[in-house]
Amino acid sequence: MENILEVNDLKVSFNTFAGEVQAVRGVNFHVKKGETLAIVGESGSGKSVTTQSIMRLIPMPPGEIKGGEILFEGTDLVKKSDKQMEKVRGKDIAMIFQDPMTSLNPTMKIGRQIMESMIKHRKIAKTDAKKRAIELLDLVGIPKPEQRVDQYPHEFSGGMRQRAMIAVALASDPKLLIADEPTTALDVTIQAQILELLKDIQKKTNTSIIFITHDLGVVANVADRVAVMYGGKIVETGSVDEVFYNPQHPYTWGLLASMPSLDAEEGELQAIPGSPPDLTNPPKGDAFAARNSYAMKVDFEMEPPMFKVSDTHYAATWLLHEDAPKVEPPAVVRKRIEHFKEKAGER
Amino acid sequence: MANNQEVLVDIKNLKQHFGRGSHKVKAVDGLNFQIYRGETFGLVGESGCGKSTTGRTIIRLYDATDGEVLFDGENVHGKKSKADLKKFNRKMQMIFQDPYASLNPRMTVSDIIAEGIDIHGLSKDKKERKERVVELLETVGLNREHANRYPHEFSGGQRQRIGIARALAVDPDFIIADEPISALDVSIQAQVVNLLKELQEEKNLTYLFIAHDLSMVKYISDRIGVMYFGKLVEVASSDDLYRNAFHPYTKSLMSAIPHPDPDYERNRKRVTYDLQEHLREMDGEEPEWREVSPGHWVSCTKKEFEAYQQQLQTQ
Amino acid sequence: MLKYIGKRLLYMVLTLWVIVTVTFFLMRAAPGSPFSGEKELPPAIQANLEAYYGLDKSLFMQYVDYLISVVKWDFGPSLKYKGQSVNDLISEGFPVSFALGMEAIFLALALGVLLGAVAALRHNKWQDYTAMIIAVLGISVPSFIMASGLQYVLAIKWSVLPVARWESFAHTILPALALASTPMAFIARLTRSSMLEVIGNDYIKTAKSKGLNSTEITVRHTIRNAMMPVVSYMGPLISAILTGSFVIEKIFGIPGLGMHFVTSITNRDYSVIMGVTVFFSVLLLVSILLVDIAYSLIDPRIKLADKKGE
Amino acid sequence: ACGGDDDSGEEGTSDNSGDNGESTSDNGGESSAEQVFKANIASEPFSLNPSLANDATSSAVLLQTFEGLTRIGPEGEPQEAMASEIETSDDLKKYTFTIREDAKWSNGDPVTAQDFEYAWKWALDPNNNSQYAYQLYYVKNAEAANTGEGNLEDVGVTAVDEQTLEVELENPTPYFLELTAFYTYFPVNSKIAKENEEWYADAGENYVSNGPFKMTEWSHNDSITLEPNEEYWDKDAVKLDRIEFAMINDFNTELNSFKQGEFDWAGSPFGSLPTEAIPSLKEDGSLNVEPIAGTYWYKFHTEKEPFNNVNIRKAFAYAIDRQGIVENITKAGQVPAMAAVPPTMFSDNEEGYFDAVNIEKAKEHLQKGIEELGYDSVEDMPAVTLSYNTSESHAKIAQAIQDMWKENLGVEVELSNAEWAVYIDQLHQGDYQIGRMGWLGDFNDPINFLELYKEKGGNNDTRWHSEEFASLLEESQTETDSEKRTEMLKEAEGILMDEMPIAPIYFYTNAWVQDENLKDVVMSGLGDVQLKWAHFE
Amino acid sequence: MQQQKIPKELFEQVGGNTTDSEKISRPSISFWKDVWMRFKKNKLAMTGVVLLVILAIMSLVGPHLTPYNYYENDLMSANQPPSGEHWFGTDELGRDVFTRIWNGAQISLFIGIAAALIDLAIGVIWGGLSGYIGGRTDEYMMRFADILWAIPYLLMVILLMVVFEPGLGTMIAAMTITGWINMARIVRGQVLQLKSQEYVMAAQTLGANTSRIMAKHLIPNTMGPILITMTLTVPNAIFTEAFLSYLGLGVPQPLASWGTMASDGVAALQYYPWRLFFPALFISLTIFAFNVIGDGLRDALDPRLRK
Ligand SMILES: Nc1ncnc2c1ncn2[C@@H]1O[C@H](COP(=O)(O)OP(=O)(O)OP(=O)(O)O)[C@@H](O)[C@H]1O
Ligand SMILES: Nc1ncnc2c1ncn2[C@@H]1O[C@H](COP(=O)(O)OP(=O)(O)OP(=O)(O)O)[C@@H](O)[C@H]1O
Ligand SMILES: [Mg+2]
Ligand SMILES: [Mg+2]
Repeated sequence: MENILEVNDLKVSFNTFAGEVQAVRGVNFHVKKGETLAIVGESGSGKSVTTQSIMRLIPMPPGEIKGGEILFEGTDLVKKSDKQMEKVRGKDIAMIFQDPMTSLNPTMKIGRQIMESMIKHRKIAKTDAKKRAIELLDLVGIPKPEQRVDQYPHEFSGGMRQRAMIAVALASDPKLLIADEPTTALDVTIQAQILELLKDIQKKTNTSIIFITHDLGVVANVADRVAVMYGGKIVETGSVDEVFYNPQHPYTWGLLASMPSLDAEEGELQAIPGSPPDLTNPPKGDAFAARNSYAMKVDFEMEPPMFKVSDTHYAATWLLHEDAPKVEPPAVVRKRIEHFKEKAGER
Repeated sequence: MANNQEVLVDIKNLKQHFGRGSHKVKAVDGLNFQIYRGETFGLVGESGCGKSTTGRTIIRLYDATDGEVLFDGENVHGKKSKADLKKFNRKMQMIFQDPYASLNPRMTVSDIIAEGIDIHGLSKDKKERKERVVELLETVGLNREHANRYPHEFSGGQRQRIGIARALAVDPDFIIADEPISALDVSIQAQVVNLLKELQEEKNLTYLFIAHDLSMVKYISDRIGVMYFGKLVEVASSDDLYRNAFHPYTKSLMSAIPHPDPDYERNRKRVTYDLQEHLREMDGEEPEWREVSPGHWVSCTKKEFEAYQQQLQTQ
Repeated sequence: MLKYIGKRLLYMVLTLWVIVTVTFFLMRAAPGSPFSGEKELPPAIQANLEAYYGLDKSLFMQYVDYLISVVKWDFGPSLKYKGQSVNDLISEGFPVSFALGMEAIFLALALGVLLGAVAALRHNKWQDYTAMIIAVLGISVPSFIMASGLQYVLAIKWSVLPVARWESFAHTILPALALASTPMAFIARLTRSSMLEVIGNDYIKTAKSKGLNSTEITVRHTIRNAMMPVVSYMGPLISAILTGSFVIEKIFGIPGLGMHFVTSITNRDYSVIMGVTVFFSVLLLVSILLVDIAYSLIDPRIKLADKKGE
Repeated sequence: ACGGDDDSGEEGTSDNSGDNGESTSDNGGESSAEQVFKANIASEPFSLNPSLANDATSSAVLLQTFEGLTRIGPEGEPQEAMASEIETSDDLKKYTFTIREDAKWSNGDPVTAQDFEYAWKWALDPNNNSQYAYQLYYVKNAEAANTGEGNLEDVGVTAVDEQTLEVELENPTPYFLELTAFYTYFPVNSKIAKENEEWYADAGENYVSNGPFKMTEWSHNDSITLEPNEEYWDKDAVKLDRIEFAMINDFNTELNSFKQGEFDWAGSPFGSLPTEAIPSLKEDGSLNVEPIAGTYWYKFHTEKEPFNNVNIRKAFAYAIDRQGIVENITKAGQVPAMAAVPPTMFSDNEEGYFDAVNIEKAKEHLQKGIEELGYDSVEDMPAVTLSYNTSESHAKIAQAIQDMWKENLGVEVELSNAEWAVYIDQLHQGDYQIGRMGWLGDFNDPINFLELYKEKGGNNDTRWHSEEFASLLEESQTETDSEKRTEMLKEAEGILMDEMPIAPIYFYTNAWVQDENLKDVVMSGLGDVQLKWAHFE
Repeated sequence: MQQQKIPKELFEQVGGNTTDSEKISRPSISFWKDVWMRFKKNKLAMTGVVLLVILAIMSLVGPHLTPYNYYENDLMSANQPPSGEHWFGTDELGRDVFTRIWNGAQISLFIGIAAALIDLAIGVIWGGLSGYIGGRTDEYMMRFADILWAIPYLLMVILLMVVFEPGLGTMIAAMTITGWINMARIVRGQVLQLKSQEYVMAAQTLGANTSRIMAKHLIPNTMGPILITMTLTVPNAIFTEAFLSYLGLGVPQPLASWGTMASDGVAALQYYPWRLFFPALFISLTIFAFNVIGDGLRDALDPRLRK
């Protein structure tokens, strides 16, 4: 499978009065045709900024793409002019934004917002576009879509707005769909419905999807591959099985450990101690070091490179260095993984 | 936790309708439930079923179409003096579902968080105010450097945490948390949930916790209410609900919970809920609110009720 | 909506009544009379005149008469222009002022919004600065100076347009421009400012993500949301411009309604004062109602009838 | 009429004059072929019913459309018009007019003596509210009838038959024939007027006139069009094919339009010239200036300190540099006024009773006045305020005079201006110290100026009164010998100038520019213009 | 995988260190301080400030730079074009325009700023309350504004003149009667739009009272239109002063003001253009200064628009 998107060493900063916020500090990843890449990671780690940079939508100023390249079907989007970008946006790449309330125009009917890109890129007649909009609203599970198309965003509930946002993005049949936490405001039944819808579309049109989420359950459901971000970098990447069943980075461990379990009654949830790094002043070495109970001296000195675990699985932690002491993931994580395996056995 | 069964919030036949005529939306349509002091009441349900509206009506952002909300025995929607209102506002707080829209773009984070402190005069001087802000920032997993920034400079999750810090700042008795953690990564979710629980124990706080992440809801709630189209369909203690979901909608919810296990997900079977079919099954009978087992209420027909009890017995 | 409009109409009637009352008494409190000159009229004549126009009755009775005439929409004869009724003056002057006013409003809105939009889209670029200079000139040069300047340059120096009078379309250009310059400049500034505000919103990002170009974004997403302040300003502006401008009419010799607002007062022509005031007020109140309705059309979240923050 | 209710309008002789010769000749060429006269009358006439008219604008139109018993001829003397013969009784108190036979209304009706009787009595009828009815008071019993004390039947005007009009006067009135050329004395077609009360509101079938022109279009506040009256008895004398009056109340625009060839006349008396334009018009020689019967003066409130003292009044009056004002401020050839009555009436008044400026004397009087009033010094004098009605030209003159008083007398004077109606009210109430006013003659006789100060109160805001002055005027009324009468009036004026309740500043002029080819426009000493004979070469 | 040479001892496990976040943070900056910082960086806006300061200083110093004063006539040298003797020429009474410009600056700048501030205060509060409280209060407040707007202004001025002594105070009162209405309308429109924002709701749930919501939430987010409207108020006031003075309500002659000088100058436009040009120039410069300051403030007040 060929890569539809390749991001190489992307660096994005924001210039504020407090100094330069290095939101993205050298990110590398790729997305293949028809696959789903899930990006998970710390809140504030640069997921949205990375993906918005792909569409060149970060506000400039204060934002600035400091370096790197974004190859979409082989051409570098960073070098494109605004005019050229207009042809890519909406048509080739579409995006579902994280904040559904503020991302919808409050004074425009939902239907029109969905129709816009269809009319623009696919030159569909208005009436047909409206029919399609109603269809899309129906697809994303909004009841009485004929009535809802003519409503305004403020008349929608949070989850309905989010679904409207999804409909907006789907309207243009993009080659690459970037979904930034598209299901956070949805209940699990609708969420499941949406995920199925996305998979369905993907199967039919071979769309690639970048899916940002915090819900590891969702990741497990939709993703082919996973990238874990921390402090403006990707710290681990691999196929979903590799990341879930054989996590390597201590941050990934922390994530897996933090989840409450439905099956067992546990005491306190396992949170990762400490606070995320300040990106105006990123720490030397491994950004996660301060919160890493397995941290070694080198973590405070040098940035770890991406260590290869398998052909598809890489992680940026000094623990994978041959000189590093061999450590086991924490007990909770091990237990979880075992639990998964057990259950798999049951099936 | 809810051992002393003192009712803090009593919601009686609450209705909230929007629009008129053919465009009428019955967002909340006859809700009845109690929240006990010191407990966490989880509210789950289909998106658009009226959860946020319920929360907003309780805190008086909307004037209820019908019904009443008693807080500590007092009708929230009754006439109130300014001072009473202010007191009431300190006791009851809300975390908004939409983090960005609920933050004034022209205020720094520290001013946003300290707004309640300023209004209610909770700090003696600037220094104390600042300390309190920093403390709150750190409690929700932000750092002190963030205090002087503006909302647009934050990521979605960070914004949500600002909202949480703001609600916590006034030391309320009762917090309506409208999907407070949906945009947070699991680790910070854990951090926030732990914090909420801690505070609850410390200060005997009461929560109305609206969320979609059922594992988290289960984890944090004492009791859970399931809403469907403006009405409650099932209320039970959280364990009870997870073990014995009766209402078909609740069942479909349970079956849709994603598991962080790729293999499991690949093989998952989902139960779907079809309202039309359910209505047909009910045969025109109006469902009623029935207590299937102690503390476990379901909206069901007589026939269904019997079937549910049957089901309990067989276990 | 209908209910709301109904309620507003009721308030309008009340407001109109207050305006009529206050104006009536203010007018009568002002020194001077419609018949005063350096040579005082013989007292008998003065009395006669006053009796003829009903000015000898008690002030209150005159006021009642006046209210009745307002209700009947018949303001009686002008005290100064013999043989002409106030209704005539209005029906002759208004069409002219209306035509000129519409032209000016169209100019002000079209150019103002365009200029403002360009300035906002090219924030801190030369286009922005150019628009700013134009706006500063428009704002700081009032219409009477603008009118004289335009007349001098375009009609006298270059002789491309007629100096004055109300005859053909060419005759309307200069007065309309002069009338439009300040509102145009102000609208440009308002548009620019609120467009900048709107451009910072996330939904503009969404619009961009759909691949819309900047014109499409501006027209479909930005302008509408940025129009609030302009619309607020339009209410009183429309009523003022449509009823004519004294200075512009004076400078260009246009037989509009605007002159009556000033000359009726300096003449103490009571019936004309009341007539044009009532006429203006009705126009004002209607345009303000339209503005309020426009608010909720522009932004569906605005519900006027509602109280605090709902 | 009084000078000065509007900015620079009818009395606007205070400002204006001039023209650009070049463009004049340009448009002259075109217009001469056309015989169309275009001018600006600034504003809507108050009424085109001669019995109701009370303003200069109306007059400018009425003089072309109507004709009285007499008409002021090119030489400035009244000549027969509607009347073909005029007989005067020896005591000058009875006039018999014979209406010319071929006198016709524009609709073909004959002009009859009844039409005159009707018009005059109509104006005098108190029910008709004519504000200028007092112009008819010279007719016997007219005043009584108008004020309601007498009867309309007793008014001394009788149509003996269709052709004969008898007029009896209260007093011998040497200037009566001039009066009959004034618009209040014009006839009205009684047939039409009786049928239709509002006949004069618009141009049309009902609007009939008897003058050289008839009104064919009246677009209110915009324009008036006149065309020759086919029924006019002297229609052969009328050369113009059309007269177009526009109403533009801005004199810069008026002059600009003139320069663009849209008007054949700019300036007085139809419109006015902007003061600032006058020097350049003067320079290129296109400015025409004609003195008229009008005086611009300052009134002193003679009952208020310090102007209850004649020396103070004189000091203030003498300290004004009139030459400076007419040359540098008003600029339109105005004549410094050192007398009340304009030189058009008293030709030796160009010299006047005192010097155009005499600082020495002014200071002397000031010193004397201060002593008489018991002040220690100038500073001790009560604060002085100079009032004027709102207008740029008045403001300029006031500022200049303020500065002169300061320079020449060391007196600090404050300026205060008010809108016309308020100002007039203040003056009538006596709420002023020094106030600006002007007077334009209604008819060509000094009495018109002097009688303003005859009575205390009323029109005489100065509150000044002199028995001697009053009785001189009184006597002059019955004096039939015009020379003696003139002497009496002269003497009265001498008293006025000695007591100085008013300080004359300058005599008005008409200043205008016109198409070079326009000829035979007749301007009377009062400043009126008749277009009957006008034509383009 | 490239393997760098890394000293072995660095691989000693030391564990995380989560307590070092006690870094000294920057002193907290209030919104307004922040605004000022951003404003200072705006060159154009600072030019405006400097310009205004220069104008203000010149209004005090300027009149003394010439041997003339503002009132003394010199009829012999009236209407002279600018020259070495009279830098800005002379007016119709031969007074030095340069001197009068700076004397006029005192009055015009004062009037412009005072009227703008008063209108600002009344208009913002009135419009804000009206829009925010809504319902019947809104109706009453706005209809009151309509009434003031509809009553003939000239009539009110004439009465004011009769009732009060002419002077600065009366004049400012006369300007204020209707001056604030535009501002109130515009602010109300903005507030209507803003009050349904969630952050306003959030403040309400925190117990913020009306004045706090106005001051902290509504007004800061309406600053753009407010500032723009204010810059319109300034020239309006300057010319209203001329109008009022003309009617006898304002500053008495021969005191100069830019408004009266410009109004007088219009008539001379074709003949002595400098009499219009200089006052108009300084009015425009002032408005320019206010505009760039307004823009600068607007930008500084919008934290999203950082350079
Ligand atoms: N306009 C801006 N100005 C300054 N800093 C910004 C701006 N936008 C984003 N940032 C910073 O960039 C970092 C990355 O933000 P981003 O939105 O990509 O996070 P995220 O990974 O999407 O987090 P979340 O899961 O919470 O949405 C954050 O620390 C944020 O504070
Ligand atoms: N202001 C409003 N005007 C009209 N309809 C509204 C308004 N607010 C909410 N609604 C409608 O009320 C219903 C309930 O909305 P609510 O926001 O309470 O849902 P919710 O349960 O919170 O959903 P979600 O989980 O998606 O946030 C929806 O159908 C919505 O369209
Ligand atoms: Mg994000
Ligand atoms: Mg919700």
